[in-house]
Amino acid sequence: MIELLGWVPLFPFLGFLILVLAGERLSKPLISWVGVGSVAVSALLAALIGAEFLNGTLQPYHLILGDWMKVDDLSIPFGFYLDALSVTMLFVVTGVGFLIHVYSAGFMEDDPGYARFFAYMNLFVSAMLVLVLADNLVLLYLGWEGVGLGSYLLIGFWYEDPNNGYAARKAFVMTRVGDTALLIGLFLLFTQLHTFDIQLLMLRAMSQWTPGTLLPVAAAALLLGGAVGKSAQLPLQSWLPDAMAGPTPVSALIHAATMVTAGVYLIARTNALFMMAPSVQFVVAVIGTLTLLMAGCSALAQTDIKRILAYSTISQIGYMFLALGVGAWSSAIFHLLTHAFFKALLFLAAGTVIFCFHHEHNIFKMGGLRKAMPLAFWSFMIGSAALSALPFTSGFYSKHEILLAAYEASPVLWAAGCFGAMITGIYSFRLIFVVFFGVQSQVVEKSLDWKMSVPLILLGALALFGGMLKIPLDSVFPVLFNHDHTFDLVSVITVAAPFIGLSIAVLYYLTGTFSAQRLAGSGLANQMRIFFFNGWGMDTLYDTLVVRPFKTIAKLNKNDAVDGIYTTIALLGRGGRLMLSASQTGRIRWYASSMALGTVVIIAIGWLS
Amino acid sequence: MNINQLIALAPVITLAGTAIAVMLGIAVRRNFILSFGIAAVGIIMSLMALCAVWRGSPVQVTLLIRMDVYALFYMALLLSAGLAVLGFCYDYFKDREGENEELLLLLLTALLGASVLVASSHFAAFFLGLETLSISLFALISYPLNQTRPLEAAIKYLVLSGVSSAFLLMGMALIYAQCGELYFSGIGRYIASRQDMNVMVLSGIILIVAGLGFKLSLIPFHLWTPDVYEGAPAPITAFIATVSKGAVFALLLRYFVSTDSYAYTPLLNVFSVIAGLSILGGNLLALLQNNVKRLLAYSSIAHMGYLLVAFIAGGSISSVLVVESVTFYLLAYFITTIGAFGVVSVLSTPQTEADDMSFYRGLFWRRPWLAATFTLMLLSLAGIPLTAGFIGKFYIFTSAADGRLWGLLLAIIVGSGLGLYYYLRIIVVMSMNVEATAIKPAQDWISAATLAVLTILLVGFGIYPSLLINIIQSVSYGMEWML
Amino acid sequence: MNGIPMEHGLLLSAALFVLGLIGVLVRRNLIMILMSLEVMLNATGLAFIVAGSRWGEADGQIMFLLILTLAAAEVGVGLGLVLQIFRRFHTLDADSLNGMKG
Amino acid sequence: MTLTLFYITSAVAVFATVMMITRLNAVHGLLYLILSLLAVGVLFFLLGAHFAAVLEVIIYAGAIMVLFVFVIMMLNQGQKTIEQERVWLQPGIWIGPSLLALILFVEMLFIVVFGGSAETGRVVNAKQVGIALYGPYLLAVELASMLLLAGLVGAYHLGKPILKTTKTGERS
Amino acid sequence: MILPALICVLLLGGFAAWFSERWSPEVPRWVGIITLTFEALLLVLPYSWVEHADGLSSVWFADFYSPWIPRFGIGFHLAMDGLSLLLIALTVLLGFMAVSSSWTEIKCRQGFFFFNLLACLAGTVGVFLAVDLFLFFFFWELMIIPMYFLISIWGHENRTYAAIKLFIFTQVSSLLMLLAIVALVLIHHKNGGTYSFDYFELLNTALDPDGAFWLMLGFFIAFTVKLPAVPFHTWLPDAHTQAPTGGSVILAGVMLKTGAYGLLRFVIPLFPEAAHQFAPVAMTLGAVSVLYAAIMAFAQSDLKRLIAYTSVSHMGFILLGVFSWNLLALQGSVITMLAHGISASALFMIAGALQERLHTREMGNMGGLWFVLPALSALALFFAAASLGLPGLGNFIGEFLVLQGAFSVNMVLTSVTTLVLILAPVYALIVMQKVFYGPLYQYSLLSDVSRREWVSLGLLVLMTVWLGLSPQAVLNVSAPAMQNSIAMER
Repeated sequence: MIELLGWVPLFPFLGFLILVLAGERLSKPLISWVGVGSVAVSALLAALIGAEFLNGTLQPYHLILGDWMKVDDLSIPFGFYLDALSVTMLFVVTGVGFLIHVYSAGFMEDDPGYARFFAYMNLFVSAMLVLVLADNLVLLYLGWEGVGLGSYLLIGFWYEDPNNGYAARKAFVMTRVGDTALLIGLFLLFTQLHTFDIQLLMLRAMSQWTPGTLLPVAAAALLLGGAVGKSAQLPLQSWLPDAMAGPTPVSALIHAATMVTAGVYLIARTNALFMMAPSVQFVVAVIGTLTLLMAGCSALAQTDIKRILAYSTISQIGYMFLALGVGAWSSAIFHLLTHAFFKALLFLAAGTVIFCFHHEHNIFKMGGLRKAMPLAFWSFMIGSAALSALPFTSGFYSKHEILLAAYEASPVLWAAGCFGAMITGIYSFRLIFVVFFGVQSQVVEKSLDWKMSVPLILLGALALFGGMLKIPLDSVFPVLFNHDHTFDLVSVITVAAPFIGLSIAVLYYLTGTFSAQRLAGSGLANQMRIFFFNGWGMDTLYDTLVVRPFKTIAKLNKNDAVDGIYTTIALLGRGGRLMLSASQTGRIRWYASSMALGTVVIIAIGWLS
Repeated sequence: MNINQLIALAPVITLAGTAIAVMLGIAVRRNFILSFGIAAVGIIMSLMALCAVWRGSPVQVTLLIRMDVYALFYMALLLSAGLAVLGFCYDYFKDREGENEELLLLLLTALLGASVLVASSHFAAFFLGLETLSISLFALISYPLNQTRPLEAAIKYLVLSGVSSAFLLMGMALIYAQCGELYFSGIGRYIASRQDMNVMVLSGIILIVAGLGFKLSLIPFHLWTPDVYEGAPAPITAFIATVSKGAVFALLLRYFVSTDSYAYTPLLNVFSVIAGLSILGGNLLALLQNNVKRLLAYSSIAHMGYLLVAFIAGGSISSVLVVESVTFYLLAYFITTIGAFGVVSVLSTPQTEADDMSFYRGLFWRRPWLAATFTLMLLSLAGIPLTAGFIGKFYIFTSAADGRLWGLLLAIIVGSGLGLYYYLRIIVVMSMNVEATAIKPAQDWISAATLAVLTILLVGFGIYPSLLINIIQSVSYGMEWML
Repeated sequence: MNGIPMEHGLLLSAALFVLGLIGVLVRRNLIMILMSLEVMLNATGLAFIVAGSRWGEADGQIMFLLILTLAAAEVGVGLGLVLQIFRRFHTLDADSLNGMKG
Repeated sequence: MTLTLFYITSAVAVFATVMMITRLNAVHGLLYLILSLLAVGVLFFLLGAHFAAVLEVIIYAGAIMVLFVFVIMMLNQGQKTIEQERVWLQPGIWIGPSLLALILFVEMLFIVVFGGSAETGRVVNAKQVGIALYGPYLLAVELASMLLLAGLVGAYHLGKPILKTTKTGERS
Repeated sequence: MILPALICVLLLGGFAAWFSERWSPEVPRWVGIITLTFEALLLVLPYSWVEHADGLSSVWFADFYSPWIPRFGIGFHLAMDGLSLLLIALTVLLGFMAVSSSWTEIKCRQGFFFFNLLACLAGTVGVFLAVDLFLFFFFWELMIIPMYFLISIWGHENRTYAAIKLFIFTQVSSLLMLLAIVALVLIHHKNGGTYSFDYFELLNTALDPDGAFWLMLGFFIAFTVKLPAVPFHTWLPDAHTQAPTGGSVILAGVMLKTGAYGLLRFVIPLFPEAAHQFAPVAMTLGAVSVLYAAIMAFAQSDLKRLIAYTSVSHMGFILLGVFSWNLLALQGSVITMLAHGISASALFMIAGALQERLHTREMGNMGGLWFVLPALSALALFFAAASLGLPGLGNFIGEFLVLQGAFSVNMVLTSVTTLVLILAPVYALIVMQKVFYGPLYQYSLLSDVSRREWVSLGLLVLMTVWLGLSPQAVLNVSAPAMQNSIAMER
């Protein structure tokens, strides 16, 4: 079975090709059969392969399909590499991906670009699978850029609105900033180590480089750049909230479950390199911490249901980075896995709300939906519980591990993480209380069909019980510490933090004991709210520092200053002609004078030289 | 004078005899076609005589004239050019009122002067040839008496030519006063026998250069050029541009090589300044010119500058390459210039001279063959491959690079860039889309045939120049042998 | 040998030459221009005679003879032109003959 | 003696030429020109070129100048032209060209002075000239005849009256 | 004999097209197709020699020599190696594209148009084959004339300016090259006593360092003008904007490659030391071109002008790659040449198709075209992705190899150049946004991609993907030539 690994990314790609070539000429059911079916086959295959692998010796499986390019000592194959890490990712991508595809079949039913949507989705899944399976960094980069393209296409799916296009471009360009760093990192690695094969690269790095020296630090830092861009971490995070312009399933798949975690995957994949660069690894942790705090605060101030979730995604990936930074590799991946479940669940549930509410995004225009939309409500409850890491949900296991590991590394990081967990509790339940409790203001018009409800139920189950999954990630990662804080203060605080948040949310948004309006009404707090709302002003910052100067310079120079050189030469020529032409007076005497003068001059020249 | 010398002079004598025959013909009966026939046959006979005496060359005929391969080749070139111009003259003048037979006579005397000029080995022949040419040109330029421009052009040319002749003669007199020789080789002996430069000889040569610079329309002796080109009838302009300049340049080169004047290095500086100025100035002047004849006049200034660069290289490289370069370039220049003015001449009517750019608007679609010919001529002037002009430019580059004249080469490059602009402007105008207008019926068969031959030669020498190069090489070696 | 230094003869020739040149450059009457031209040509003839006299050869005089020929021919054609110009332009002003320029 | 005569004649020649180029009336100018030519003729004699001296007087001062006289008479330039000439010959017009010519003269002065000195005055009589003319210079004579033929034909053509029937094809 | 035939077929076909106009204005384009088909068949023959070449060295597949101007040792010498083969193949492919895109666009004087088109291709093929420097220069100049006519007769509103600018830029720079060629030959003559313009003879000319530098500069300027690289690039946007689509295709796809070809074939092999010393400057120029043009492209509002600037940007990679002078970078340059030829041509064809339908190139007057032209938009998206360097497509391979090769030579410069990966999507996606996305602007009744356009653009899509996923076939063909070039230096 495992030999069929190459087919896993191929099926979605075939689906993409069929949908692109046939397009909207196919009937809708056929489109959904192709679009969903290709991912389903892929998921089935992945499940079988994964099962076979996990039941086996856990020896990594290396599949080479052929050469891509071979020049001099550079040799890049189309090679896939399967180990516990890729298997985890494979499950996430195909499994969650499949569910979201099913959901989409319902969600997008009325859209005129149905085939186009599934084509893009399939392309994305295919690229993502290449990303996680690639055995070398260039192939990984192919997938990496492929998912970027998919993301771009899907964010801008509803192209009539220029804002969507803007968001799509922003997403692509900002992640491209990171990608560029990644590519330079690739160049550096190859120039020094003469291979792109990830495993070989790690081996050579360990044998040829001294930890902490410039080379590993530089290489790791450049890879980190790539990861930061793709995973929307500080300082390249601001594209993700805008990316919510895409259809909601897209947000669930790309901007929650899979693509944005590619950075985490990359760092985990090249962990050996990061361990040789402790300073960079520490930076990873710091970035993660800062991001989780910053995004959490921003989530507090949002009113758009999807943007809340988007900031929460940034924040959760911040946790993963924190984990990576402190060396809790498997915890990071574990959180990646659980996060994929519950965040996909949350997005899809939000999608149903939006779907039934005529694309209304503002949570304050909703309310009291608990009764009208029970499935959505319960999905949200489960998702939010997992998100806030309430005990016995999947999120609890993963986040708990991370925080404890952070404590090992640095109590400050841990404290920040706990604070973040509290904020998570606040914003996630604020969302629920505002949307599902209170007075119902609008009538729900549509009902859900099975295509949308079944995935919700399944994901709900995974979000609840996903924590039980045991994936032998230790076969991939070095185990650095074994913690057994079974019941000490740290553990208690860690567990308690989200509950504090929950309580605050209850007080402010459910019982109305305190008024959020009043809190926000005061000057400083209001400014804080606006500050948080705007994502800490990062957009404005980039706009003033980079975007606008760039545009201004570009527009100023639209006619190409270099051309000015040639225009000047041409002008000089014209001027010279005018002068000379004026000498052609048509008068004999003047002409004769010129001859005389010429003679005088050339005699002088003849003598003087 | 013995019989051998007389035979060697056969081409010149034939030419002179033809002139007299035409005169007598006019006296007997005025008939343009008849006179044209006599003139054409005479030139052809003269050309045949050239071939006949080629084998026996070199022959020194008194001190004045030396019929060597160089002279014979250039005579052939000049006579061929004269024949082509004669063809254009026929179509140009056949429908015009007035007595046009004398034109042919004057053309013959002009050719005679030019032929003597290239064969001269003595100041007297040099001077007489030049002046016979000039005097004939005065009348030729002003030939259409019923228009004002030719008159204006002629008087300008006459006065300025007189001044330049005076400079030239003064130069000769100074050299004679110092050397006591009028014979080129004698002067060469004098120069070779002295280690130091004599100021009087040097200045004499400079004055001669000033005189010839006028004929070659080199800056700063160039101001007459556009006016005369514009004023003269198109075929005569072609004649001035080619025969007159070509003969003078050939003589200049011959003079310098045979008198060893290259030894006077200050002269090279003088020439460098003149050449640089001519290249840049000529091209700049032509830049936005809307009168095609004036434009070609300015471009001819630049071309003489290019030619001069190869000439200057003679100061440091073997004269074989220089003669070869100059000869090839001149030949290409002859073909091209005659062709270009031929087109102008064909387009002109007795009422109007086709020299304004507007005449050429959409020519490509009205008279494609004519336009194609003109385009090729212009491309050749610009030195674009496929045409003889390119090989010519290549020769100039080669000799100049061999002589390490980097500054002048740079000037050529800049000049070529400028040149391209105005040549292309004409081509652009010709390829513009216009509604079909009344087409002048093409009945100028002689001109058409001449243009066809010129075009074939232009492209032929551009693609396969080897044949011509072989001939020219024998010419340049013949020149070498003379020393 | 009559003791006239060649330099003096040549200097006189140069003086006449330059005077002729001034005439050409300054006068606007075409006939005067032609006359000045004659002065210039005559000056060069003088130079040849001086040089011939130095070497005691006939060449100088022969050159003078040829210059004379040129002068005659040039004056012939030149005056013919002047006549035509006067008929057509009704002036002998050289400066007004500037129909072509630029 | 000869030297003195030379200088006096030279002075006359220069004076006559100066007068010629400054005259307002063309006929006056012509007369001064003839004077100048005659003076040069004397100089030729002094320099030992007797044949040339005679030619100068007969052909130059005689024949060629007569042509001028004819033309001036034909054109019948009156008082009006003299007034016009007066206007034309302002000092401002003189300065530039004269300076230029002066520089040229200075240059020639240097040329002549630095060119080396020599004596002149070897007599070359008419016979010698004749022998040379019909010996080595035979071709020159023939060519001169062709030159004159060209001049003749040119002058003949230019001397024709304007064709009245033709409309002048003028362009702006 | 196949090598001269490659040139002659195109030339004769051109004349045939010209004269066939007498029958009907539709005939010339068919003549063009037939000629190109014949040419393609001819090309297959030498390609089959690649495997069976016993007589010749593995580097040079074919060779043709005939004396031409013996006076200067000039011969009609043609030879083909892998590089020439690839570029000629590209020329033929894009020849088809040019004919296809001119199919309905050219409405007057079709015969002369197709004559010029084919003559231009003939000149280009000549450039790629000539191994006599004089002959090379001959073709080099020759290919410009028909291009000049293509622009000045069938171009758009400002065609005269553009055509003359193109001509003057290339002519002046090529005269510098002619000067360098002549000087080189003269030095060779001084050393050995014989004139020769033969490439293989001149390869071993002993030069003093100073002289070599100036000679190299002469060649370099000519080629960088054609390439073009900043600061000699300004003719290109004008020429591209004004040219008819077929002209743009040839210009961007093939003609710019002659500059790159010249750098690869002549500059470095002839003057290895000088080129080596000059490499930092040249690489910097390449990097500046890449970045500067990318910024310029973003600022444009004229679609064709924008694409033109992207061409400058992409060709900068080649300059960078060639002067890095290692196998990776060279092979990358080769791939970039092909991939850029294909993708830029395709973009120009799309721009041309839009202009044919909308009668504007101004992006401000477009918008929302996806709604009415989904297929064309999708194709545009594909080629925009290719030109922003998406992995899996041809351009990426080239850029990646070039940058990887250059990185080992100059780390900092290459890293800076890599920043173009950020700028490329900025300009590529702005096109998508302004033209195809957003609300529909005015137009409603437009016909989407015709069958002819499907075939031609589809072929280009396939080629791009093929180059992106399986570049090895191409790399293998060019490898011996590139290895040979590198070996020459050592």
